[in-house]
Amino acid sequence: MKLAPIEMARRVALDIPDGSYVNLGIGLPTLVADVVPADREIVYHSENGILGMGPAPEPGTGDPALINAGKQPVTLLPGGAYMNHTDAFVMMRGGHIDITVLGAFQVSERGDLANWATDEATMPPAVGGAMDLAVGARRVLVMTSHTTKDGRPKLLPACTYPLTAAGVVDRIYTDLAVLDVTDSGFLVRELVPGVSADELQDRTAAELTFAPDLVALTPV
Amino acid sequence: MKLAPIEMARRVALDIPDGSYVNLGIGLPTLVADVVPADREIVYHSENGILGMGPAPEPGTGDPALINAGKQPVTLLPGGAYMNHTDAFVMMRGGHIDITVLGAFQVSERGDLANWATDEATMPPAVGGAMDLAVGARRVLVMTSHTTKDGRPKLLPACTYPLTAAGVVDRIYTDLAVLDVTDSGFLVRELVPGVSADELQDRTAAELTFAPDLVALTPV
Amino acid sequence: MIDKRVPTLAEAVAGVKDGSTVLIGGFGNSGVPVELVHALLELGAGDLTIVTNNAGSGETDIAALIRERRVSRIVCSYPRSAGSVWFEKFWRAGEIELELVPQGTLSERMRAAGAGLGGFFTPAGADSPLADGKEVRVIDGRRHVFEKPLPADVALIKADRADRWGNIVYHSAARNFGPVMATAAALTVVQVREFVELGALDPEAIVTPGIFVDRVVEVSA
Amino acid sequence: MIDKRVPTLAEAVAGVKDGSTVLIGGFGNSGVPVELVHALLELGAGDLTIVTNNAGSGETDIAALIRERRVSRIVCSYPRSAGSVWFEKFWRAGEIELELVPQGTLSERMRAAGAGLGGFFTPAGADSPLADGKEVRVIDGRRHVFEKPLPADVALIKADRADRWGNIVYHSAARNFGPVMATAAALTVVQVREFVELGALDPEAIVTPGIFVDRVVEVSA
Repeated sequence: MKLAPIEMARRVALDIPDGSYVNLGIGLPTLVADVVPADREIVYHSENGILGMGPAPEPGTGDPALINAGKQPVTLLPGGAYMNHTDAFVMMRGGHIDITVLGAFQVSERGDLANWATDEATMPPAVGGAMDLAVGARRVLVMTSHTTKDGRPKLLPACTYPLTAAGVVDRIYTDLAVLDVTDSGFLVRELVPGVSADELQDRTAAELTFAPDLVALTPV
Repeated sequence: MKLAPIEMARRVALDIPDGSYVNLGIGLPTLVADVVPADREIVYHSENGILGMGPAPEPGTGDPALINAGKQPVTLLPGGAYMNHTDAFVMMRGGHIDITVLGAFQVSERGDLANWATDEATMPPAVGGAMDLAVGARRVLVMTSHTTKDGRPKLLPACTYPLTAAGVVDRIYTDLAVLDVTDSGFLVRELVPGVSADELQDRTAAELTFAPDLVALTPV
Repeated sequence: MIDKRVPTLAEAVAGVKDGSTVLIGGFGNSGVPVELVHALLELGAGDLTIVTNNAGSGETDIAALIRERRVSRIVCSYPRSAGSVWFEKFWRAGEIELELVPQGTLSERMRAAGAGLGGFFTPAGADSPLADGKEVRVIDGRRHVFEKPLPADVALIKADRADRWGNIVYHSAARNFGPVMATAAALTVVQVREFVELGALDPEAIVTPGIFVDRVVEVSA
Repeated sequence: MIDKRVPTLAEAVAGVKDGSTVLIGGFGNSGVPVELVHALLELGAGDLTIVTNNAGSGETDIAALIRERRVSRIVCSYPRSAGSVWFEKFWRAGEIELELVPQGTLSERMRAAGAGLGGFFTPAGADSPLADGKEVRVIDGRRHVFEKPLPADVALIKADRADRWGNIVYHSAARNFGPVMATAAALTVVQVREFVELGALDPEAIVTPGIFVDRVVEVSA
């Protein structure tokens, strides 16, 4: 048993406090905005110059110029603002974003993040705003499947892919567990029911510690 | 015979082409705005975040917050814009101001400018935006009396006061002459009638060259 | 729900500690957050480092902070003015430390702090004694001096209108240092003439987005 | 009199030379100055260095410039997209050089050029291979990489309205790289939906003041 993407998103959403300024990375993390509890007022930031981003417009409506970092149509909430790219990155790199949720190829037990390049050389490299976000957000959450599609571990003693940034990841939400990056490596906080500690360790290249108050990661 | 301040300002104004972006330093240079030929459209910049500054308002009218770098009340012309201090200095330091007219304590024959500090230590030092303007404006014009009040030369082989910036001055307008800073030092272009070349040299510490096509600097 | 509005000036400056670095907006008398500075005076915090363009004039706001011996250090570009009597008196007596910074560098150092940069090279001041003791590097044939970010504990700013998210617009040349100071402080406090409803400010024209603002307080003119 | 309005797209891009560095605004399909890029294509200038966030998509604008072999080098943060076929083809063939720059650094390097700075230290990328060959310095315990200004010969920008002084306002998220690119180029050209009278734009809300703009051209939607 493992969590579906929307279940992972719901778990991440629980950790986003009311009033947070949040940047969601492209892909899986964008699901989070759809499932944040309705009583929380969250200000979403997009690197292309939007603060206070709202959901996708009704089909056939909306402003074609108003897209998010993943180039999908979005809206602006009351209280939202537009800014130029440079100022959008002042917010990111300058420590003004409370939380970013990012995808990952690999995360090391020291919190190193690799999420922009693999070791294949057939596609041109692309980086976007990932490095600025990773170094600048106050809290870096990673949302990823626990292993790659072909079952290789993504949580490692050290990343083998080129780094996005070193020592920046605070917490990881996988389809199997929630893990904190601590001074002594990965600390498992929550674990999906039906997966044993040994099974999780088997799917993880780095050595895991399990919290004394380990909680069941039950889909909500 | 020497030029009055308003006559100096009229001479400087002739060298400000239609369509220029101009920053006038505090003091004597501010006179220039009053005497630019009426058929020229000049955009005046002020370091505190004004582009398209207009003349002082009628007494008793005007916006108390709308002041120039010298803290005097001004107005905004149609087409003018407000910006924050950082962006105002992007314009100055970034080479976007076509012409600045500055006062000077001393100018060297290499175009070094000293206009912010003397060697007296009884008053606290103050620098303002002079250094950013001096390094950043495309053309730096100096407007100053030829000598100090007590008759000491201001145009020197080398400045003795702390520099504002080295090698930046293009042209100097004094109450006696107009001089260009060239690779071989001061070149006198225009000279007030009634002052001989020898007399001008006497009042100048650096060695002067006189242009073959020297022109009479007649008050207008 | 996000609501950065506070009802009183005292609450606006609550928690500012002795030894803080405080950015104070304004250029001459334009855009100075006079009421916030008076609230800071009332609060009693001392041993402050004040970062501001001018060193106060007359008997109010920054001059009053200096007179009441709350300021141990001032970082500014132009401390001298017609009425900067208190600053000059304490400066001559060696009781206040002055760090003189070219105005563009002052603003850019705060921007670097707000933008998460480690510093920058500028040609401004590189030929002057203000570069003494600093790293100087010739870049593209021109001398540049390395300048460090200037972060702060608190920023006190005057603006025109704010909504409950802390979005801010300013009034004419009173804008000056407000936007950059808002980015550079851990606690940014803005006094405004008027609160407006969320959504009332044009999203194309918001100058300081609420992300940079912690508290807003209304001060009637 | 100042009048930066030009009547045709051809006049808007006139004089752009072979070998130029050209900044092109836009993020994805938002804010791309499509008509100006097509005018540049028509003009025929080649051996261009293009600085832009994405490397074009489909068959129009930047993709067309690449397809027609006008681009020898591209500086961008995210060249890969669903339709970046022409870029990928030339990149694989080694016929186009790619300089990959983190997006915030790309924007900041243009700002440094426009702001007259000699460069800056940023933590972004300092732990990555993108810092290889660059100066790395530990500042306040964190690795930073030194990045240089990125000035250009020309900037092509899309905006919403302009007056004859070249004052510019943008439309929603199409603003993106426009304001910073306008500051960094020797020749800044802006296509707008509409010309307005001088004085019609709110001075509190002008995003790119005319001082950064050389030519404006109207392109009806």
